[in-house]
Amino acid sequence: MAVTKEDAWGVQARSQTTGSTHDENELRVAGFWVFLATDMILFACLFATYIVLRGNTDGGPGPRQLFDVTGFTEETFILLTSSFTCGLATHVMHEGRRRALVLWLSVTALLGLLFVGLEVSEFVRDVSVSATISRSGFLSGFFTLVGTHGCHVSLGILWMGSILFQVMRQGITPAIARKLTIVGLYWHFLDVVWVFLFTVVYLMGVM
Amino acid sequence: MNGNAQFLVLNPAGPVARIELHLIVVSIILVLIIVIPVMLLLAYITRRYRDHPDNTAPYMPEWSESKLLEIIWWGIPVAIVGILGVYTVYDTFALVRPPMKSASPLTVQVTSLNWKWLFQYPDQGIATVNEVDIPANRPVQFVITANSPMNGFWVPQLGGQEYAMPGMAMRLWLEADKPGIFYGHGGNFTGRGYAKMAFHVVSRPQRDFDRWVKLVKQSSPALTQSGYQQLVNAQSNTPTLLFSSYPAGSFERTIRHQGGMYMQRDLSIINADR
Amino acid sequence: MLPHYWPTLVTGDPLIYGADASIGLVSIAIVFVLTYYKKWGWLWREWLTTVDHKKIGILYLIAALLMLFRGGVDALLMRTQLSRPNLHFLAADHYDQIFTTHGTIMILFVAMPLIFAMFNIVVPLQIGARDVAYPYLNAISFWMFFFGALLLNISFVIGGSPDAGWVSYAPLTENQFDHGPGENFYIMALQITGIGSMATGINFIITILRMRAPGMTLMRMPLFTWSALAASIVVIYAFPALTVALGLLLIDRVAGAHFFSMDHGGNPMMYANLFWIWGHPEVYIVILPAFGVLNEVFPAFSGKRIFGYSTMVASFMAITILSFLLWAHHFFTMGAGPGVNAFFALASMAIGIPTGVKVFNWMFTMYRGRVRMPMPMRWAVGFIPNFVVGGATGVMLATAPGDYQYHNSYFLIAHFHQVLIGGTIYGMFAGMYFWWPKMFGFLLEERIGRLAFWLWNVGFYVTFFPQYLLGLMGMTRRIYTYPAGMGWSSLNLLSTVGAVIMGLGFLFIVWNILYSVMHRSELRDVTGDPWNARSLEWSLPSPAPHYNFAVIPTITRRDEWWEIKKYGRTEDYRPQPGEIQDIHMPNNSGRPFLFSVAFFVVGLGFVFEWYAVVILGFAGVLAIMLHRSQEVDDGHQIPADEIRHEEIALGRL
Amino acid sequence: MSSHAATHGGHQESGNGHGGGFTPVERRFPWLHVVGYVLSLLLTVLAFLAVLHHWLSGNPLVTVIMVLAVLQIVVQLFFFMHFTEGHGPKYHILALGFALFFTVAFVGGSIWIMSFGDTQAY
Ligand code: HEA
Ligand code: HEA
Ligand code: CUA
Ligand SMILES: [Cu+2]
Repeated sequence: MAVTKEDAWGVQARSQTTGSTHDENELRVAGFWVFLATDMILFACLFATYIVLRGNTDGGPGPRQLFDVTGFTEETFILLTSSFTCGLATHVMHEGRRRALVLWLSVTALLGLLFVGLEVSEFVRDVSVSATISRSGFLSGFFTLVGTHGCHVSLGILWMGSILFQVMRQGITPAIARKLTIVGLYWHFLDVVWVFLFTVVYLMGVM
Repeated sequence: MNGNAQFLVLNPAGPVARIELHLIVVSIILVLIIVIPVMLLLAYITRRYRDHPDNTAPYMPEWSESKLLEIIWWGIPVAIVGILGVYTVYDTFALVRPPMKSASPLTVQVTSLNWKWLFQYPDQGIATVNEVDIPANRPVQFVITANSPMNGFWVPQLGGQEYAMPGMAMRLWLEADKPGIFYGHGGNFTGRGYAKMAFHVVSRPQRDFDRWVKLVKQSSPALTQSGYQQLVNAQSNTPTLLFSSYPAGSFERTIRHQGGMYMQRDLSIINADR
Repeated sequence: MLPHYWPTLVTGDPLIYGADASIGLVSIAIVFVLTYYKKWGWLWREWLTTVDHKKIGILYLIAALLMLFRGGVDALLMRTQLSRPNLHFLAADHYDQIFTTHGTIMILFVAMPLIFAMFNIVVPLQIGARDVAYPYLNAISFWMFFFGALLLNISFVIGGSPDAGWVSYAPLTENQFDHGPGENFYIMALQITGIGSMATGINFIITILRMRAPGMTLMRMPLFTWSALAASIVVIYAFPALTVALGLLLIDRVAGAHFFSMDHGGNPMMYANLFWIWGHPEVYIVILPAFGVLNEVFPAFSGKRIFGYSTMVASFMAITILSFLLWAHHFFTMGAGPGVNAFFALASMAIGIPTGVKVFNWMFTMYRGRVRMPMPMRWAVGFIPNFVVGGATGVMLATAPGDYQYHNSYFLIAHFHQVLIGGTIYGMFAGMYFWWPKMFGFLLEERIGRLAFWLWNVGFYVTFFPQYLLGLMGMTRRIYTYPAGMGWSSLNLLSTVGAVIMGLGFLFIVWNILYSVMHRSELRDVTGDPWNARSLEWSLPSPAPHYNFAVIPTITRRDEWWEIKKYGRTEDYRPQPGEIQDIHMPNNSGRPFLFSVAFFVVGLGFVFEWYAVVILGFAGVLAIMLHRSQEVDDGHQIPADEIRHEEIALGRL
Repeated sequence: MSSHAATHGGHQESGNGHGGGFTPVERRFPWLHVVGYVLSLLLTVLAFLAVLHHWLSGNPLVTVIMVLAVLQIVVQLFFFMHFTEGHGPKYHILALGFALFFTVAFVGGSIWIMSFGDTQAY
């Protein structure tokens, strides 16, 4: 069955490739972007709820009484810086510098930990003045919105820890490069969410 | 509620329900303009183009585009939706205003309780349960809330429903333009006793209504604060009850307590009624 | 320590004992059969650990049909109770539980798995891929769905079912009014399935965008695949809203927060708002794939191209986007103001325009074609009048002031059954009959199928047309009984009769399947293309080999396979021995199953508020994730020789 | 700051997920990241100052700090997440675009609905 190369049906020209042409790593990163889109909607709904409930303090403490400007300023700069060091980690990863990678990744995770620590201490302080999640609609919205972000950050720290472990054991393999790229996207995304948190929750709370 | 009035929605007894019925009829006609031709066309096509050997109908397996046809079936629905949209928007805005401007309206405060309806007449000072009496030919401003899960206040022959929500004061304008007894029911599920949350609207000429108010004031018991609490807490259905008075401010307090204090609009509606 | 609602675990209700006993008996029977025939290993290797999209699709289909039975039994119980006024067949509590589980199961555990079944079975084959983008994640999706469904289904026997409607509106579902475990079951079951659905959405978006065979541009893609893309897009942007709505409700219930409570600054209306941000798109999630099936069935059985391919694509995308902008039409009566109502009313009507385009395009696909009427086409043609009337009543509901009169009445019930059954279920049945040979290698028998179709169709109209009238008579939904003298009795009886006819129809479908399984040798599909259809999956043998395509084809136009046949090139289209190379396939894994079991444990923990169990479950989840992350799994290669042998055995080389 | 490729050698490959086929690139100073970091700090400081020093108030202030927040997204996306780079079709831009649109629709819509016609005088 002679088929010419120009055959419109492409019978001859058909691809010799198998299913794995689509680079597995590339696919995963693409999927992760889509996941980030869903996470964005999740936060959108939490933001909507917070905004709707913001004024409903039921006679309890409101944003002005509760929010501590130095506290959230520190949290903000720490997280912005960690986003930067995370970027540096990806950068040195591309240069194949394993030790620098371990360094920057650790710095990022530590900054993350510091952030979570500050947030936890903020929550503890709130609760100690009986501003608990069950005090009012406003506080339910506040703790859940900020707490969900905090949980995301904590998960990111665990995740980075796991990758750090793998880098130390296996070096920079393509799979690990992919995992780093993904966790980097996640981390920057959380930074974006935080920017909106401090704008909508904190800044608008104290303005 | 005699035999011929069984299609309650189709037998309006007031201007609001009539506006709604008008829109319903308009919408039925407009969608039928599409639905009927679609049905006929479907029957025709599946018959005419059946696959049997001696079918002489044209067979054009590659024919799959026609600008003209596509313009037609984007165009006709656009036109229909356009027309229906104009009616809809017009009526949506019309129904938030009182149905009749001249007569001074009566205000009735409605509270959904588990599982009965409490009606309070701020100007008359009386209260009723599961029956609400109104004067015919006079707009009635129902101000609706709930001291229970979210419900709906629905009197099909007078007009469509409005939710009864905790912490909200919702305004619903209705009017009966003839005397009669109209069926009403909760419009949104509130739990075990919901099925039996029916009530009646009794519409009478103004003079009879005034006489009825007087009668209730003279011969019915008062609804005390503890009686009110009992009604709220009972978690049961109740027969029709009439009260010569009710604890002042109970309606406003309920709303405020449940979140009305955060709604500018609720506060203004409540205050306007005072 | 016993939970505070311990008494509800041992209710004395005969219905519950009956359900207990039958579930117990069925489980024992299954265990016995598996053990007797030594099938445990087979079950684990072939099904519980599979990552093959075709098998996962079949699992979804089986689960959906079982759940349709469960939801249908609920429906028949409700219809029995409503057949006469003042009946005492079911008490109010039971009726409330039953309509809640009916609605929840039908939407989330019937309609959703049906569409996911079709995605899985069809999409990779249609676009010339070996599997989905993330086969492992795909298995997780299925098992999350499965254990979510299981969680909801066991609620009836342990602890009591949810009883606040499939929408589960606050504050009725707050502890203040409803503190049993029922609502927790609802929340956790939906959260767990929701995670699976979101993963499926991501999976198919990437599969469709990135895994197409060379040459298959977006505008050459079969329309079912387009519908899967559209529905997946709706899934990923809609489901997070459900996650949030249910998550906050759970926090209210277990942590005493005040999101949707009546006091302390909660706002119950916000629950309705969040729920419908998901809930409205959800109904389009389940209808879009049904449109997609019809887009394959009509051209195949009319022997003609689909009419207006590009407008079909445009209308899919228009519906996708518009579906997010109408959610408030579910609460016109909440009084959010005339501006809000007018906007959402107009948007709701507008969605009828792109939908109408589809209907007309289908009809003009048949026009000047040659219409054959085997089972798939029968369901597809039955779809049109049914869905058009359902859609038209939808447009009537969308006129906000009209809706003040229809809202929560039986008029609404009739509307949505018409679009859900006449739309989604009919569409999915069409798909099931259509692709059955591709799944199993044999066709479903026609005669019984036709009977089943007519029973459904007649039963459908007899059940639901009276309900439009009941709505106009003022009958509200979710009432377990009604007084005589409202004029509702005879129409309700008629509706019940219709439901029984539909039930018979369902039994005939079951019989149809069993009969066809028993007579599968006569019904065998040897050609791989029993319908003379158009897209790529029909170029493969039935059932498709586990690697799908021995050689990935290159696509040059729409309806590739049809054109190949038209020009008599089918021989050339078969794989040539020299072209066959090793094929890389993903490995099976037991982890998705175990992962979902761990989530099930989390769910149970939350249901009964046993936090030790919750922590245990999460620990399991985390452990499995860590285990996975340390694994270097590159899948396995199928050697070219093995593939050559297999293709020879299939008669293709 | 010219193009990313100029400052980062081959490494834009990874931004959009071409993590595979890993080969180290030559060392460069991470200009892009430093600039991104400085910009993000700047935007944050501006927002803080605008609020804490009461440069504006009410709606204008809200508008300004929201605009600053949106600029922050842009910084993160382009300087850190390498949003527009990489081979292949850029479906992720579409995905995020939709997410942004629906975010605005859901938040805006919810606020509108939940204000219950507060501003509607009737
Ligand atoms: C598969 C599911 C599905 C589908 C496809 C639809 C489709 C539509 N639905 Fe439906 N709907 C539900 C499932 C569905 N619905 C459910 C489950 C509920 C209730 C939930 C609950 O409360 O429990 C509901 C409730 C519901 C309501 C709320 C009513 C209320 O609670 O009071 C409204 C109001 O606008 C509505 C409108 C519409 C519209 C306008 C469409 C449109 O998409 C229809 C478009 C189709 C057509 C119009 C037909 C074909 C078109 C033509 C032939 C051409 C042009 C025609 C015209 C211009 C008229 N639906
Ligand atoms: C895809 C979705 C779907 C499907 C397929 C159905 C199918 C059916 N539904 Fe359902 N329904 C909903 C979705 C669906 N429903 C939703 C979302 C609600 C709202 C819930 C709520 O208010 O929260 C609802 C509510 C609802 C009500 C309103 C209840 C109320 O408000 O009080 C009614 C009443 O008639 C009803 C009837 C039916 C009937 C008769 C069928 C028939 O099609 C069923 C056909 C029957 C079978 C398939 C069963 C076959 C089984 C047998 C024959 C076995 C017999 C054996 C024994 C009895 C042991 N449904
Ligand atoms: Cu560019 Cu890092
Ligand atoms: Cu809807």
